[in-house]
Amino acid sequence: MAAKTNFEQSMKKLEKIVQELESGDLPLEEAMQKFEEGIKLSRICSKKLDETEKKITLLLQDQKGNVSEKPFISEDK
Amino acid sequence: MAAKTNFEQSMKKLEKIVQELESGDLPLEEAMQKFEEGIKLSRICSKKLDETEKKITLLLQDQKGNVSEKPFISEDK
Amino acid sequence: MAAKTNFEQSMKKLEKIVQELESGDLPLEEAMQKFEEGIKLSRICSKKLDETEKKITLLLQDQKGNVSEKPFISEDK
Amino acid sequence: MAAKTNFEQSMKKLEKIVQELESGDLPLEEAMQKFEEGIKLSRICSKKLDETEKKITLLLQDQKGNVSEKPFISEDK
Amino acid sequence: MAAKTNFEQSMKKLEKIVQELESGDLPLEEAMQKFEEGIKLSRICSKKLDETEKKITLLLQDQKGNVSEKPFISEDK
Amino acid sequence: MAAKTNFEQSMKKLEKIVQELESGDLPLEEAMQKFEEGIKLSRICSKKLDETEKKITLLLQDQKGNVSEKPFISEDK
Amino acid sequence: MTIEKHHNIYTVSQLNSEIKFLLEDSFPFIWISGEISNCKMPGSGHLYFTLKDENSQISCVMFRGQNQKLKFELEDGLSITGLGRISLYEPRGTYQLIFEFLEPKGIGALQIAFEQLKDRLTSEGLFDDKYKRPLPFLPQKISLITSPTGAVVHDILKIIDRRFPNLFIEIVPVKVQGENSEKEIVQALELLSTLNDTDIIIMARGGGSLEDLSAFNSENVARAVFSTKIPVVSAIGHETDFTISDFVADLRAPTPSAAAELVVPSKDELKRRQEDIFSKLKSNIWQYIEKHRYILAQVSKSLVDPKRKVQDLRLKIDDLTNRLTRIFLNSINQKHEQFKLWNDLLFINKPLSYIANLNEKLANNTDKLTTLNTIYLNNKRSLIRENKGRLYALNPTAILKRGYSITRTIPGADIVKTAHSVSIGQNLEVMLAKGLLAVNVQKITDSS
Repeated sequence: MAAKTNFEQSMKKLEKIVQELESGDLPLEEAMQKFEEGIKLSRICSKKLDETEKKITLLLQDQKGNVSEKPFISEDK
Repeated sequence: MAAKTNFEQSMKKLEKIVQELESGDLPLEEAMQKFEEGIKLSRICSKKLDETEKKITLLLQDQKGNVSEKPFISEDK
Repeated sequence: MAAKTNFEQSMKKLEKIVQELESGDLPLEEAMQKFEEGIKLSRICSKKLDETEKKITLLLQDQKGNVSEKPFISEDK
Repeated sequence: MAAKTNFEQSMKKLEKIVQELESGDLPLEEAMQKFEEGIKLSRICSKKLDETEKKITLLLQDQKGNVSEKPFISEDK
Repeated sequence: MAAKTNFEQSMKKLEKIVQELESGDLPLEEAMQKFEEGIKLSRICSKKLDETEKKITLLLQDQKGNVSEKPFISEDK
Repeated sequence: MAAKTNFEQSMKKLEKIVQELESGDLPLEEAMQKFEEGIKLSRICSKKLDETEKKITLLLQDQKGNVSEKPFISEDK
Repeated sequence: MTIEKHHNIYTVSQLNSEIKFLLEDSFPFIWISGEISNCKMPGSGHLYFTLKDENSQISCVMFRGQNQKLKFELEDGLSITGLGRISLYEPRGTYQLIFEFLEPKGIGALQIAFEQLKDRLTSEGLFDDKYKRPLPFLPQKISLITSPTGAVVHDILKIIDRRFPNLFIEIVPVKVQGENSEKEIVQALELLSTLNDTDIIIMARGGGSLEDLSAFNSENVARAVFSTKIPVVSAIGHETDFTISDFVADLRAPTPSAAAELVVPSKDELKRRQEDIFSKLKSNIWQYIEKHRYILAQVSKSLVDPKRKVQDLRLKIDDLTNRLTRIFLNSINQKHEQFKLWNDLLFINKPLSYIANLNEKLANNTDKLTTLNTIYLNNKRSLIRENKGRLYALNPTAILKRGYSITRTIPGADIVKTAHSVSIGQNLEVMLAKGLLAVNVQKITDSS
């Protein structure tokens, strides 16, 4: 699954692809391939971030039983 | 069970996690893992304190025959 | 016998526990244990104070050495 | 399939044909043949570009969940 | 078929016939034959040119029918 | 048939007859005969030319698809 | 005094030293009575005076530690009895009495007996601190050896009741003076010791003379107190009254009331103390919990939630994606432009111009061809026409116009040159200048 892909590795790959596209005049097919892979990586990374954010929200929600954006600050003030 | 975990050890771990997260250098997955563990530890500690408090209340109730909800904190301030 | 439990010793122990708890440096479990012990000691002390019934007797011994007890009636009452 | 043909090679061939046609020295049949080949190449290139554009649109559409006609160019200006 | 005849050769032959007819006093039958051949060649060449023109038109028509003139360029301007 | 008669030979014969008649030494019958033959030859040649012209007209007509009485001279002037 | 007659020559120091030894060894403690004179108390707080009788006097001192315990004021002329020891002050060769105890004179033999017993028991160790038993902090049963009547028992009970109402008090009634009192007290002590079910014994009696207190100064009572297994508090007389029992008891109370106070703690105080400590215990445990909750909250608060990181990464991804798309689209556009250029050029260079040229050339040739054809045919035709004209000009029948005619046979068309070459009835044709005649031979005339 997408979740299994290491996020940092995907980001690195994406960056590398962008650099490759930026640096050189790649043939159309190769450029297309790179672009496709880049978009996919971008989507994977985005998805991963979505999941992570969701998880964070759930975790914070779990703890309080209800959603709280700043969970601890409010308690002792 | 959560109760089996030593409170102090959990606190130590939590503190360590906080420091690690504060350093900010962790890869996303690791940071997430740490955060999750931190939340769990925080919850465990909180629960442990809750349990302890309950126990205290019960102990005090036993003695007095009636509940006394944290009567003294406010008294000596 | 109740007399075996020394009120003073219990109080001493209790005082020591209170001091230890005051420092706040005990691990939670130990603190809880101490507290429980404190509760017990406190209860023992309290009990100790109310244990004995009020009674005033006269201890008499006749010529033959027979010992007898009879209530003491205060003369001025 | 047309997709198998390398776009750049097709472009090169097309360029060469155009130059040959420009020189005007070709016999009719050859000129005709070249022109026909040029048309084919043009069609291949065009198709390839169309496919690429379609693919881009799909890729970008996929990512956003809705079609965006000017997806990135306009965004960062 | 007519298409098989090399156009340039036909043109050459036609020219030669014209020259022969111009230069000399040929007997009627021979002149007639030459003339006839000339007409035929003229017709073949004309036909060939017509066909070629038609073909070009068709090719162009085809090409226009599916080439899109300015797909992306216009978008970001 | 008359067509078989070589046009050029007929023309020669006709010329010869004309020359013989011009010499004036021929008896009437012979003269009459020559004359008549001359007439015939003249007719044959004329016919031949007519036929030829007709044929050409047909050829040109074939090419154009319609009859043109004065096909070439008038057309390109 | 006789020692000076010996041969031994002493130094003054040696002598004084030996005298000091002799004196102090011989009179370790003596009871002495006499009249006070020349009494002084310098700044040191030690009391200096002279003790004299009718014939003699001796220098005396009572050090501050001891004289503070005096229950009366020393003054010149006062007769006292005291306990002291002889001490020689070597540097000056003077000796003096160092008093430990002083009291006004007149107690007499009882007092001496008292002191003697006290000395004896002291040397026996009955008063040693090592034998003093600690009192129970909170006795549950108190045995009171006293007279069941009178103010003493009343006071004690009252005080105990006030301090700790729920105590078991057992009164062992005894005579506290006079005949049998000593015996009863001893019996009471022995009984309690035997029963051994009490926490503490108070021997109490009100104040009185030395004689009144004699039971409590008896050796029997002292030994009974000493051998009792239960801690004993003596509360005899007033504060200034000391008895042997006082010395041997585990604790001496100055008065019976004081004994009650000493033996019985205040219940209210204890309760308060217990409650105080209990509430402190509670407050401490809650504080402990609160402290740890606070620490936990602080630490938990510092638990950095990676949302910020996620947002940063989102921005980065957006940036990368934008760059990716922009670059890629640029490159595609470039390729598109390039393609369009070549495509346009291809169209511009389409071979239609060829066709036009070739068409023109073809038309040229074709025109030429047809023109040549026409010329050719016209030539031939005119040639024919010419010949035909010339032929017609030579037509042998031209003479007919001048009136000649030609007769020919039918058929055969043989020219008839002679008449007899024909036969009557033969059909002939006559060619005229214009027209033909068909004739029938009717007559033949031979002109020859």
